[in-house]
Amino acid sequence: MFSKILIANRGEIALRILRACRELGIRTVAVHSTADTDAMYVRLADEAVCIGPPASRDSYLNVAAILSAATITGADAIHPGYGFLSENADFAETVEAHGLTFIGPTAEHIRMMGDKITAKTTMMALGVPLVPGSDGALESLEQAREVAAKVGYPVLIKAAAGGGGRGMKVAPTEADLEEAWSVARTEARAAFGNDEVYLEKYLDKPRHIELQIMADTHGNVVHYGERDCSLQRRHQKLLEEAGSPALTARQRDEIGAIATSALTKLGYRNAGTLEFLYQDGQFCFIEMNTRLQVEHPVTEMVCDVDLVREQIRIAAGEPIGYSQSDIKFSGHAIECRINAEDPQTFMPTPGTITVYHPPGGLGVRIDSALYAGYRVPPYYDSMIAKLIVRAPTRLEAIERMRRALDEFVIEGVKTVIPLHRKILEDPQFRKGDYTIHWLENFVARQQQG
Amino acid sequence: MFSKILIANRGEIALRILRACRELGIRTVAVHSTADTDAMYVRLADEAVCIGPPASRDSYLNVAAILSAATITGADAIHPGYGFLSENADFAETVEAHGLTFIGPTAEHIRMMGDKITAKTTMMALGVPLVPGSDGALESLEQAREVAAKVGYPVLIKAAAGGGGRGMKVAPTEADLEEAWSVARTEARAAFGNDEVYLEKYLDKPRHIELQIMADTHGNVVHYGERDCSLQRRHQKLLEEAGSPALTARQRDEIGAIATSALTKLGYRNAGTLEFLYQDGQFCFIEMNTRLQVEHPVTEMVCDVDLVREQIRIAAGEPIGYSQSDIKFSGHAIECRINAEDPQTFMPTPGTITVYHPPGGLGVRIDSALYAGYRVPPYYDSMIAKLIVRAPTRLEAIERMRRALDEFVIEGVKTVIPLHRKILEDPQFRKGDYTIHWLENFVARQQQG
Amino acid sequence: MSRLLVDADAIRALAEILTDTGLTEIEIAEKDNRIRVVRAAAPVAHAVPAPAPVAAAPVAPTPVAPPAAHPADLSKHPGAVTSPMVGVAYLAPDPSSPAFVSEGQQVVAGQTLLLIEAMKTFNQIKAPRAGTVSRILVQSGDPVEFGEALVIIE
Amino acid sequence: MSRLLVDADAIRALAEILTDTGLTEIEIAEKDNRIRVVRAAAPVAHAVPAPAPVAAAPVAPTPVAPPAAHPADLSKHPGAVTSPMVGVAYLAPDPSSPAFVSEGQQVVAGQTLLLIEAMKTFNQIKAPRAGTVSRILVQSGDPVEFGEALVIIE
Repeated sequence: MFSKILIANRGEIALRILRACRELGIRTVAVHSTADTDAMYVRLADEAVCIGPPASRDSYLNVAAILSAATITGADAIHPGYGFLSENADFAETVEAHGLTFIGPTAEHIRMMGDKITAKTTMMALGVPLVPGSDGALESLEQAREVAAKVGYPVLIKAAAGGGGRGMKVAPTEADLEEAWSVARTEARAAFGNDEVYLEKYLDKPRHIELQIMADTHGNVVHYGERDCSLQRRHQKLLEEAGSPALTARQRDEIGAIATSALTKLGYRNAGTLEFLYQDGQFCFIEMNTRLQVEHPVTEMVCDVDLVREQIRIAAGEPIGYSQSDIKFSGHAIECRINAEDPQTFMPTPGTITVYHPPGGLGVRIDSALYAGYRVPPYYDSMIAKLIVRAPTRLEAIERMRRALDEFVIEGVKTVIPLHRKILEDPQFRKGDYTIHWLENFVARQQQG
Repeated sequence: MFSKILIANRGEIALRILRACRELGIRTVAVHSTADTDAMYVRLADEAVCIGPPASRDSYLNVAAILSAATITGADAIHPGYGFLSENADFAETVEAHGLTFIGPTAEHIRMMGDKITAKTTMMALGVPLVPGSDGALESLEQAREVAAKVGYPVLIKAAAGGGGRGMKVAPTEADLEEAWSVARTEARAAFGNDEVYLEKYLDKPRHIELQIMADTHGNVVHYGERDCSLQRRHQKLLEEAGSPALTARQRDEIGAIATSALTKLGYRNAGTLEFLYQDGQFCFIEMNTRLQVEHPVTEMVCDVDLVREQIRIAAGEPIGYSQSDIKFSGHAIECRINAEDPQTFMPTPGTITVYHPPGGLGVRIDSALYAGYRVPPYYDSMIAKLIVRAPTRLEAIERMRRALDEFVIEGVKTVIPLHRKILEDPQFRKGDYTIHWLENFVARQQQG
Repeated sequence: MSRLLVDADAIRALAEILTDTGLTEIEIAEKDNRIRVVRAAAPVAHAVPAPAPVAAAPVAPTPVAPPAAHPADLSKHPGAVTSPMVGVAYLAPDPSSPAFVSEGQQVVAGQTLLLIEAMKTFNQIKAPRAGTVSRILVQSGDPVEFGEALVIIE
Repeated sequence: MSRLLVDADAIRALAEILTDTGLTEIEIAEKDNRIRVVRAAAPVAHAVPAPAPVAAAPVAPTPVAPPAAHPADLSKHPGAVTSPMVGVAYLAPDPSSPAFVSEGQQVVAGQTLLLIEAMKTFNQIKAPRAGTVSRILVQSGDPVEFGEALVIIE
């Protein structure tokens, strides 16, 4: 096991990793910019090194500074957290080249999954389903009809050379196919000088469902079930659940088996997340994140696992030590991301926290590096806390989250807590009846209302 | 289900009950003395009524004031918490006489268990084991020898009319029995004018183990396993665990079956706790608490149950709704009581909390009504917070508790946090190797050191 | 040069006035004599030692609504007669009778002002001293809590 | 001009009053005489309105021990030359050579003061301006962090 881990991150995730290290008896090195000198993770770390000025590129993205910090403190491993250098293959490579352990996948796999096209073709080859459609360009309208009939309407005709929405037409029914076909080709020719088009099933009401995977260096791969992260605004997740209100245990088992089999064949290592669009019982792989996710706590709550601990153990060469059938899914968990943003306009609101009082009690977990008197710096992400609850059922979890939000006091900066309250009261949300478009619409209604 | 519950208590347990009510959608009435006007549970309650001056007898023990408060607010049930009126049979009776529901057992059972002699004879008749010994006074030394051989040495010879330790002699081995017999009889005759003596097994290194029971009004009784509360100082519990490091699952099942069977025969209702001295595989019933216990959270953490919710549901007439075999014991939980006391002298330290920062993260639960700026009043109990952790194993729970204690910041008053840190570092504690005498000795060593 | 005479008492008195009044500067001049005391804005803040106790307390999402909604600070009024118990107030011995007292009325010590019903028992609330009933703060049937102001006698 | 007569007792008395009362300025004039005592807000430690930002932060159970233990505030010294990177300091080009500079030495702008090794690269730290090296705060082999004071030039 490692004796000292450098945490190449900041904020709540630095504290999250620090907590796991401390419980494992591993010493910690915090690195920080001059803007984070007073941060909680810096104060709680065994050692702290200032690695640069506030701008991320000069501090949290500064590979040389982080490696120097690891060298002078004698750290034997680096945990990158999420964001910053966590999916930087060159960083992972450099870390290992310096004789330190990178707590994450190999540089090769980071690079592979960082290229979205390569990621998709790799996963397809490994048996993971993508959005169904034609295998490349269509020969004719007749072929388009055949494929569309197979994948089901609505379908999307897309320019092979396309991008930015040009040369892209939806055909809601078969009657609309011919027109979509010809308009898409005309647009494609005009825009790209190439009228080749292909066809995909059009997911008009998909959910964002992702699967948490863990692989050790001994060929064992397990999954910890899914998270439903459909509640997004401008591709920023705001509220996540485990499990998804849309999935059955059997569906989970099936996609889990496909994913673990794929990653076993790939020889993947450490934590990873397969992201899918999900609609009408169909999973469509969109990308893989080769790191810990922000929303990992909801998985921890329902699987009774410490994912950061598992990452560290695996990076140290330990086997997972249990099999898929040992992983039980119990209860329901919800995470609300608390951002320092105006709940109406989403303008970031950096400033000084004058009062901080987190909720407590049964089934409530807070992952946050806030404290009363802390200045939320304007240089980084606006997420300042994650409030996670677990309860035996989804409805109980919703009620628990509501009462926890009601107890949560953060003064000095505006936060999105009022928005979360409204979401949790919404009848559609309570039924679990939402897609990736739901939150944008909900927010628009709130702004009008 | 109730529409409004009056919480006849204060501090963290009032907040605990309030949280359960809120999650059930039940409105709450907080009652408070003039010393608790600014308390968190008062501020969070839907309604609050000042019922008297600081002295408990005029406020939290003032039956008339509490019932008046229930009447003027239209509450339909009263939860007594622990302490104060929670084991006052007359109060329970008066509440019900006023047409309100008392969330707890019947007055009859409170009264029965409030009399320690009646409690023991009742439990014995129901098949619950007591401290083994002679059935009443001994006829002769020979009979003493026979009984002692049966229960095993060491044994205690006690004056039947005794008390205060007089007429009480320990015989460590058979060789010591004759002398103990004659000295005890001589002392008994001198002190009480009656030389009748009886014999009990002497428990020289017992643990305090208690069993959490829940009974509904439809004849169903379940238990949620045991808590080990051996770490006591002057009969005040300081740190509790679930499960006990000393018990096997089989022992738990056995005593659980005996207890649930006894309470079924008794027709008991709502929550209750059977307290045992435990040594060498033997459970010896000492008393029953007919209320929620301070340390109930450790049980909640390992059984995934909300005991206060269950109390309320049952009081409203709902059946438990699951059977004993549905209750799974998973992981290990520890509670540290955080008292506003000097960690060396145990002098209470009421005062104003200047900084309050509770720990967070995976597996950490805080039950506390503290906040920065709160004045800890000098009139009541010194317990200001309960820090509870759960982890898959006992050793992981210990490490989690250590890191949580390290994060816990309470400034303005001294607390026993430093003592908890030392306990958790102690090799004997870590082995689970302790009795009810352990903490007193540990504290004495600390004070000398 | 004569020794300057420092009037410490005067300065202390002025400082006290500063504190009481919330002023930041006082200057007194008499002929050639002049005293000026100043307290900068920032340090004044520390004179209010802890705004935290109020600010830090979580606010109830549903505002705390005690059964009676009279301003709490009236109970601090020097002439306030406060409720010694939780119960329901009655201004008259029965619905058909006139009120025990009315606003503006003179009362003598020991005179019954109103009744508080608690646990089916009617408790007489008596004037602690003689004076004029300047305000009656409750109406018949109002629930009252311990310490709540009922009547002001001035 | 005659020597000014300092009435130390009066000043001490006034200073004491300042402390006691929390005032920041007292001025007394009598005829031609005038005494004015001021205490700026910042140095009056107890007048700092919000100790919370510091106090509120959880203190690390193991004290935060950055690799170098030089007083942090030296980096705020006007003559401080601070480290532009994390690394290891070297005062000489190699162990057998003399140090680039020594305390008390005059330096010109651009003169090499020391090296910082980071990622196997030696980076020259040069004097930003001419002056006297009043203090050298690191030793060869010391780890240094970003922004840490290395040398003071005055």
